[in-house]
Amino acid sequence: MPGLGTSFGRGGATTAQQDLANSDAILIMGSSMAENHPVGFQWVMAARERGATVIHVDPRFNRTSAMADLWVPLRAGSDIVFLGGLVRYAIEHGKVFRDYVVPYTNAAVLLKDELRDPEDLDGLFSGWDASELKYDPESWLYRGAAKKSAGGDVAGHEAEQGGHAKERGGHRDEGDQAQPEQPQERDDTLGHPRCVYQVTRRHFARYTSEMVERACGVPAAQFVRVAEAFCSASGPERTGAICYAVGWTQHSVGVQIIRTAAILQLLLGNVGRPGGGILALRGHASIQGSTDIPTLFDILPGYLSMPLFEKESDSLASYVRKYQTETGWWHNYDKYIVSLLKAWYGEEATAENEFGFGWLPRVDGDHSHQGYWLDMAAGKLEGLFVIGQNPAVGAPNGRLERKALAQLKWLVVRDLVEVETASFWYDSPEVERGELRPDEIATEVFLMPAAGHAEKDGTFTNTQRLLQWHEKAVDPPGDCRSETWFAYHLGRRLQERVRASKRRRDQPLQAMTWDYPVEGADREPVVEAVAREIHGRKPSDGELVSGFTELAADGSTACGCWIYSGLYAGGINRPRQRAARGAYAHGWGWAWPSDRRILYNRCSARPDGAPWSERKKLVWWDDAAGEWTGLDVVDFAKTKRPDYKPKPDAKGDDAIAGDQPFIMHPDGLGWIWVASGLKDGPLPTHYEPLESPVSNPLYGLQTNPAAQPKERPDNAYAPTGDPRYPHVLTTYRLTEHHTAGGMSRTLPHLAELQPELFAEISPELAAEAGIANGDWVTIATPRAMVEARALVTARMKPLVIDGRLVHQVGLPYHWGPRGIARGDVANDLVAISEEPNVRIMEAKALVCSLAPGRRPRGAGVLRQLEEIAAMRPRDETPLARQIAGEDSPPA
Amino acid sequence: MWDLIREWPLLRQLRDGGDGTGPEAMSARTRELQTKTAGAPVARSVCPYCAVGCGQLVHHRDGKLLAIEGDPESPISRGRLCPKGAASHQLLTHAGRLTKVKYRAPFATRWQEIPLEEAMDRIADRVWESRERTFEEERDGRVLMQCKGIAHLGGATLDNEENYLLKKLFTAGLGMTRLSNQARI
Amino acid sequence: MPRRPRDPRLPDAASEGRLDELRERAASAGVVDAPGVRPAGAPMPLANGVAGTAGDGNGASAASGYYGRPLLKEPTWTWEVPLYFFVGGAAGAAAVVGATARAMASDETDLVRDARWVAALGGALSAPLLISDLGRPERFLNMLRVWKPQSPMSVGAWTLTAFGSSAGAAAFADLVGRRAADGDSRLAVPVRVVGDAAGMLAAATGLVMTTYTGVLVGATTIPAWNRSVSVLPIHFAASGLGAAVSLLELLGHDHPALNRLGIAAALAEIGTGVVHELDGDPAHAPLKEGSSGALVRAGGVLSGPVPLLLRLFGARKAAAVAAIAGSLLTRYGWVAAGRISARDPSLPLGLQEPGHHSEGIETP
Amino acid sequence: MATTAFLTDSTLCIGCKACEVACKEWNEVPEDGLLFTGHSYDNTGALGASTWRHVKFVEQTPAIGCGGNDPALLSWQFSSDVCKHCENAGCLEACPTGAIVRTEFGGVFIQPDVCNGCGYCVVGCPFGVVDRREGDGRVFKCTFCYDRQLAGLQPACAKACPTQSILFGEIDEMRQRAEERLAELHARGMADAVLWDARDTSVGGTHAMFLLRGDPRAYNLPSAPEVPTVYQRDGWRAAAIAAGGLLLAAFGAFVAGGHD
Repeated sequence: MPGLGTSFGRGGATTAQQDLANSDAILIMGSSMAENHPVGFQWVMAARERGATVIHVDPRFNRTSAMADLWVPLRAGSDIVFLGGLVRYAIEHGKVFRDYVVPYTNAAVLLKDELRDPEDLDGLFSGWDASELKYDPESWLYRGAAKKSAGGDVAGHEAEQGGHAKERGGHRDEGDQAQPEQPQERDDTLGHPRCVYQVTRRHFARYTSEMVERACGVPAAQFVRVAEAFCSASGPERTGAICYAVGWTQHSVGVQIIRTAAILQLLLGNVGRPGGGILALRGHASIQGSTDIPTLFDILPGYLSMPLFEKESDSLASYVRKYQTETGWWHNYDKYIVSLLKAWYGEEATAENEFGFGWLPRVDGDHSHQGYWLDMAAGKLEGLFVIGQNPAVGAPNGRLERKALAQLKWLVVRDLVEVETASFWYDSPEVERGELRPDEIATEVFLMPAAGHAEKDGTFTNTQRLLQWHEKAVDPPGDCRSETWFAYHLGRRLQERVRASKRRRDQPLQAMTWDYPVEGADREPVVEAVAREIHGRKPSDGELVSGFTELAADGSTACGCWIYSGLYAGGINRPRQRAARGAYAHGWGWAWPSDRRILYNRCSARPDGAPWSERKKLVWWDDAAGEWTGLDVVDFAKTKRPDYKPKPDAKGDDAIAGDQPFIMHPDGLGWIWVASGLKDGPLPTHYEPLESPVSNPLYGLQTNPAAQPKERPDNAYAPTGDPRYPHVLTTYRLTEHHTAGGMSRTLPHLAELQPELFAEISPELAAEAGIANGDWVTIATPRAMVEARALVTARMKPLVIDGRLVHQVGLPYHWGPRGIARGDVANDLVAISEEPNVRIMEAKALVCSLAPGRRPRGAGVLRQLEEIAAMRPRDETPLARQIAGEDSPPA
Repeated sequence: MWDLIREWPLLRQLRDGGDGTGPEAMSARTRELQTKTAGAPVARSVCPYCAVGCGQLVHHRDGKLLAIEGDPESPISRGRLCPKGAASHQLLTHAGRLTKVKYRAPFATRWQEIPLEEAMDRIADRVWESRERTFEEERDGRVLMQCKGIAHLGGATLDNEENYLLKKLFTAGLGMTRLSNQARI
Repeated sequence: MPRRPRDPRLPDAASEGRLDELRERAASAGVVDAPGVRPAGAPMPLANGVAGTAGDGNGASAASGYYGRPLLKEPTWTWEVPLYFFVGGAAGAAAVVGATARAMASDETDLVRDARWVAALGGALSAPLLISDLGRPERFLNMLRVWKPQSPMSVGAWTLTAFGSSAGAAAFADLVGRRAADGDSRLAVPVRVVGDAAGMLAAATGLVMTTYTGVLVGATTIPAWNRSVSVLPIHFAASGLGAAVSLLELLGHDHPALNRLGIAAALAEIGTGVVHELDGDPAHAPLKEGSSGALVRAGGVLSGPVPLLLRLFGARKAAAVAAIAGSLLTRYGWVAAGRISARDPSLPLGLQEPGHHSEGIETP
Repeated sequence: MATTAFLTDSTLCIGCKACEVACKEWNEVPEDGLLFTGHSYDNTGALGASTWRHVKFVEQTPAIGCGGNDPALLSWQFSSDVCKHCENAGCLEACPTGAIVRTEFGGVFIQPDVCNGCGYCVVGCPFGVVDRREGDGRVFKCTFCYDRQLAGLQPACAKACPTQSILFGEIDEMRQRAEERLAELHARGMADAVLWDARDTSVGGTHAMFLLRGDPRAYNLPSAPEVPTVYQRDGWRAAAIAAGGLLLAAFGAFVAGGHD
C-alpha cells in the first residue's frame, strides 16, 4: 500500500479493527465493510451505538449504508474529487489540527520554486517527460535537497520498479535521486507560499462542494453535511477513522485516492491516535502477509527491493547504497538484506561472495500478474504455478487471461476444488465459443488437492498486521497437502539434481538452505521450524535473535523477514498466544512491528510527551521512568526523550528528533507532500477513469498520464462519452460469497444464499431500458458481454454528472462456469490496465451498455462484440443510428 | 417387547399424568440428548476467508472434523462469524472437495487420476526442463541469473510460512522473478 | 497527452433538450427521479416490460406483507386424506344406521348385516389410507404413543382404532351368528350379545368418526377452514350419512328409513351450503372461486338439491349415486380450498388490502 | 430451570445471514434450493423444513444523505426470523404422536426419532414455520438448539451473529432488555421502532421477540396470530350437535316404521 507507505512510512493499516470503537466519526469509502468484513464491522456498530457518526460514501446503497448515519452516493471513479473536497473543507473551514500538523507533518517544509502544479499545467506536475511518458520528480523535492548526481544512467522511474517497494516510503529508489533529509527549510507559520501547506491548499482550491456536485453527483449540501460530520472528529478530544478496501485501490489512480485520505487524516491529526487512523480492509486471510513475505515480483521479505537489472545491482554495496537512507529507520537496510541472504543461503553466504547477493535474480521488466500474463499470451512463458487463486474468474479480461493459459507448456493448479483456472481447457467460455478446442491445447495440467486451514499449522497475517497461528486439527484427506509440503518436496527433488553441478546457475539452488525437519506419515515439514527461520537466529550457535534491532550486516545474523523478527522472541510462538490483555489485546497473537497495535502512536502524545487529552491517551512519556509508556507498545525509541534533538551528523534513528513520530521516514514526519516515491505526482490529482462517460471537469488532462491501459485489440477501451457504453459499471463482492467463488460457490450453504449473477440497476434505468425486476439483462463492454438477472432497486440512484444524467450498474463478480451456483464471469468485462505505482487493474469504474434479454450463445457473443466494435457513430445503418441515440426506441 | 411397552409414553402419562407434550412424551434419545461435539478435542484456528482474522474453534474426533465455531476469546471476533466463516466446516468436508491429483496430458480431452508422488516427480521434471531452457545468467555482461520461463500466481490465501518457502524456492533457488498474488496494493 | 482524445461530438447532441430539464431538476433535487436520457448503445433490441423493483409496491410493506409471500404453509395432505374423510365418514354413519336398525327394526337382519359390513370395511380401509399419507408410514403405531384430547388428530387416531375393531367385531359376530343359527345353536345367544355390544360401541365411535374430521380441518390456521369450524362437523356428518344410506340403498336395501335419512342428509347439506353461499367472508373465496370452488359447489349440489329432488320423485338409486359422488367431491373440494387459502397472507396477516393473492409465488 | 428466549433486534442486523448458515452447519440442515427471487437480497424466501433461520430484507426507497440508521427514514431493514416457540404452540398441541414436546427451556422441540410425518402440525402453526421435508417425510423446524442449551451453550445462530442482533438469554431479561432498547430507540427519534411480542394473543407469548422498524406486517409478522386450538370449542360443540342430530334422525327414521 504505497499510498500509506509513502505518507506514513509503512504499507500497512495504521490501526486495529477494535480501535474503531474509540472513534467519534468513521468514514467508510471504497469499501462495503458490513458486507465484506461483517465481523470486523461489529466495532463500527459499537462506535455507532456509542454515538459516533458512521458515514458511508458509495455508488450503491448497500448493507453498509443501511447501518450508516449518513450515506451519499458518488460516481464510481470520482473519489479524489470527493476526498480532495474534504481536504479543502478542512483547510478552508479551520478544521486543521495545527498543533499536530506543524510538528508531526511536512506541512511547514518549503518546496522548490521551479515546482509547477496541475493548476499551472492543466493536469500535469512539472517534470513530465512526454517522450518517456513518466515524471522526473526533481522539481518535487524539498527546497535545498541535494541535486541529482550526474551519471545516473537509470532514469528516475524504472519501468521495472513495482510499487510494493514504495510501501517502505521515503527510501532511495530513484536511482541516485537525493531524498528529503533533515535539515529542511521550514515555515512553522505555514504562511510561506511555497510551504507544503500552502501548495496543497492551492492544489485543492478548485475541489469545492460545487465541483464535488459536478464531478461526483453528490448534491453540494449533502457533501457539506458529510464534510462537517467527519472534519469535526479532530483535535485533542476527538478522532475519526477511515476504512477503505479495493473500492479505492482498483482504479487507475488507486494509490492517489488513498494518499488523499492520508493527507486528510494528517491535517485532522487523526494518525497514530486512538479511534483514528486508516484501516485498509484486506480481502484474503493473509493478503497482508503475502506482501510482508511477498509472493510478488518486485520485493523481498520485509519490503526490501528485488535487485533490478541495472548497474546499482552490480554489487551488494551499490544496491544497499541505493536503498539505504542516511536518516530514519531505513538506515538499517544493509542489516536486513544481509540477514535475509544468510537465512536463504546459510553457510554459502559469506562476506567474500557478498552473501550470495549475486545469486538473486534481477528484475528486468514488468513481472507483475498482468505484465507477465501478456507475455504468456504471446507464448513467452512455459510453465505456471497457480496456488490458491483463480484468475480465470478473478482476474480482469478473463477471456484474454484464459486464452493465455492455452499458450503454456505446463500448468500446476493447487486448490481445494477444481477451479475454473484448472478446467479452462474443456469448460471455459472460450471452449463454448469455439475459440479454444481441447484437442488443440498442448498445455499439460496438474490439478493438485490442497490442505485446508484446519488441516495444517501456520500463521495468517490479518488486516491489522496481526499474525495468528492456526493449529492443525486433522490430517488432510486423500492426497491433499499443505503448500509447505509442496514447496519443500519440490525443492528437495530439484536440489537433488544440482548436488554435483558446477554451473553458475545451479549455485543458488545448491546453496539454498532446505534442511527442514519433517513429521508424520506425509513427511510434512515442521512449520515452527520455518517460523523460527523467519524470526531470525545467529548462525554461529543457532540461538534465536531477540528481534530486528539485533540484526547485523556482517553475516552474524540470519532472518527470513526482518519486520516479522520478534514473532518467536524468547523462543515463544507469539502468534499462537491466546491470552489477550489490556485495551489493545496484547498477548493475543503478535502484530508486526514489535507487537505495536497502533502505528505511529507517538502521535497520540503532544510534542512534549503528554497525552493530547485524557479521553484520547494511548502512549506517553514517563519522565520518572525515563521511557515511553501507555496502552500500546510505543512506535518509537522507547527511551528517546520528547525533547531529544539529534546532532547534525546523526544517522539513522538517532537523526530523528524526540517529537518526530514517523520514524520510517528520513525526516521523521508524516508526508502530506510525497516528494519522491510515487510515479503520478506528489499530491493526488483527479483524473477520470480510463473509461468514463464524461470529460475531466477539472483539467484538460483526461486520465492518469502515468497509468498503462495496455490497450490492444483484445483489451480495447471505449472512448470518453462513447454512446455505445453510456453507463458507469462497478464491480463488488457480496457477504455470501468469497472472491472468485472457489471457496463459496461450491458450498451448498453459501451457494443457495446468492445463487445467480445479478446486476443492480435503478428503477429509472430499468424503466428506460424496459427491464423488470428479475429479468435477464445483458451487459457489454468493449471486452466482453455477460448476462445477469436484473435486481431493480431504488438503492441505485442515477446521478447528475456535469449536467447529464449518469446511470450506474452494480455487478458482483463471484460467479463462473463451475460450482453449485453458476453464472457469467463479471471480470471478463474489465480491462487489463496498470495503475502506475502498483500495477492494479481498474475494476471499480468502467463503462458498459445494458439491454434486456440474454446474451447470444456460443460464438454469437463474439460476432455481437465485433458488430458493436465496428459501429462508428456516423455510420448510417439503423442499428448504428439507434446506438448513436438518434432513433427513438421501439415502443 | 416388554421394554417396548415399558417405554410406552401412554403408560407414563397414566402413571405420572401429563398431556403428552412434556417429558412423558420424550424418547430415550431425547432424554439422553448431547451435542455432537461433547468431549471432543478442540483446535484453535483462524478463519480462512477474509482478513478480519476471526478466531475459530475446530472440534474434531478420530481425525474427523465435527464442527467449526467462533472462538469467544478472540479480541477481534469475540466468538462471532460471518456466513462464510460459519460455513468453513462445510468448506473442508463438502462433497465437491478435491482429494486426488488430476492430470491432463497435452491435447487430452479428459482428466486422469495419477498418484501424488508421480505428479511431484513430473512437476519437478517440467520445472527443470523449463528452467534449463529459459535460464539466463548474464546479459550484456551484467548479472541477470533469471529463470524467464516460469511464473507463479497466488499467496493471499496461504500461510506466511507457505509463502516464505515458495518465495525462497522460486526466487532464491530457481531464479524466478515472475511472482504475483492477489495483493495488488 | 490524454490516452484517448475526447470525442468532439459529445455529449450526445440528440439529448441536449432533455438534459436541460434534467439540469433544472438536478439543481433543485440533486437527484433526478424521472427517466433521464435514453441509454443509447444497447446492441440488443429492447423488450417491452414494466419495471418493478426489489423495494416497490410488490415489495415488502404493510399493504402487501413480505413481498406477498404466503405466511402459512399449505397442508401436506395427499389424495388419501380426503378419500379417508369420505370412507371414514360413511363407515361411521353406517355403524349408526346399523345399530339403530338392530335396535328398532330387528327383523331387518340383512340391513343390519350390510350396515355392519359397510362400517367394518370402511374402518378397515381407513387405516391404510391414513398410513400411506404419512411421511414415515412405518411409524404409524406412534399414533398411539400418547393420548392427546387437545389434538383432533390424536382423538381421531384412537377413535378410528376403537371404531375399526368394534365395527369389525360386530360384522364378524354377525357372520358367526348366522353360521351358528343353522348349526350349533348354543353359540347363537352369546354371539348375538357380543355382536350387539360391539355394534353399539361401533355406533358410538361412529358418531365421532363422522364428525371429528370437521373439527380436525376446522381447528387449523387455514382461514378458509377455521372460519367454518362450527359448520364443518355438521356438513361432514350430513355428507357421511348421505353416503352411508346411499351405499346401503345401492346394495339393494329399500327400507323407507334409508330414504328418510337420505332426505334428511340432503336437507342438512342444503342448509350448510346456503350458509356458505350467503356469508361474504373473504376467507371463503377459495370455496367459491377457482377450481377448488367448483369442486366444493359441485359437491354441494350433488349432496343436497339433486338427491333431494330425485328422492322426492322416487329415483332413490340415482339419488344415492349423486349423494356418494357429492360426498366425495365435497371432501376433495375442501382440502383443495385449504391449499389455496394458505397461499393468501392477507387474512392471517391482517393486511390493508385483503384478498391480495400470491398464487404466482411458489416458495422454493 | 429458567426458560430462555431470542430477542432479535433488526436495528443491529447487517443482513449477513451468518445465523442462517451457522444454524444449518450445526444442525446439518440440507440446502434449500437455488432460487433467485429478486426480492432484495433474500433468496431464502421463508422458514421451512430446511430453513430454520431466515433473514428478511425489507427494502424501501433510500434518500441521498440518509443512512439506514437515520431515524427519520426507513430505507433497508434486515430481520432474522425464526420459530417463535409459542407459549401456546399450535404444532405442539396438534401433534398426535407426542413427537413434539416442550423442553425445560420453554422451547418447542420436534423429536426426529418419533415424528411420523402426519403433517397436522403444519396446518397448526400460525407462522408457517414447520413443514414436511421432501424426500425425508418428517417435519422439521428450529430446535431452539435443545442439545446446545442442555450443554449450557447458546443456540448456534445467536452465537454467530456478528453484531449481536440476535440476543439469547433468560426470557424475562430479554423482555426487559427489549423494553429498554425500545425506549432508547424512541429517544433517538426512531418513532417507528416497535417490539413484536405476541403476549396478548391466543399464542400467549413467544420465546422469540423482534425489535423492528415500521409495520411488522411488512416482515410477515402477524399482529394478531391465533393458535388454532381456539377453534376447537366451536368445533366440538358443532360435532356434538351433528352427532346428536344424526342419532335423532336415525331413530326418527326407523321409528316412523318400515314398509307400508
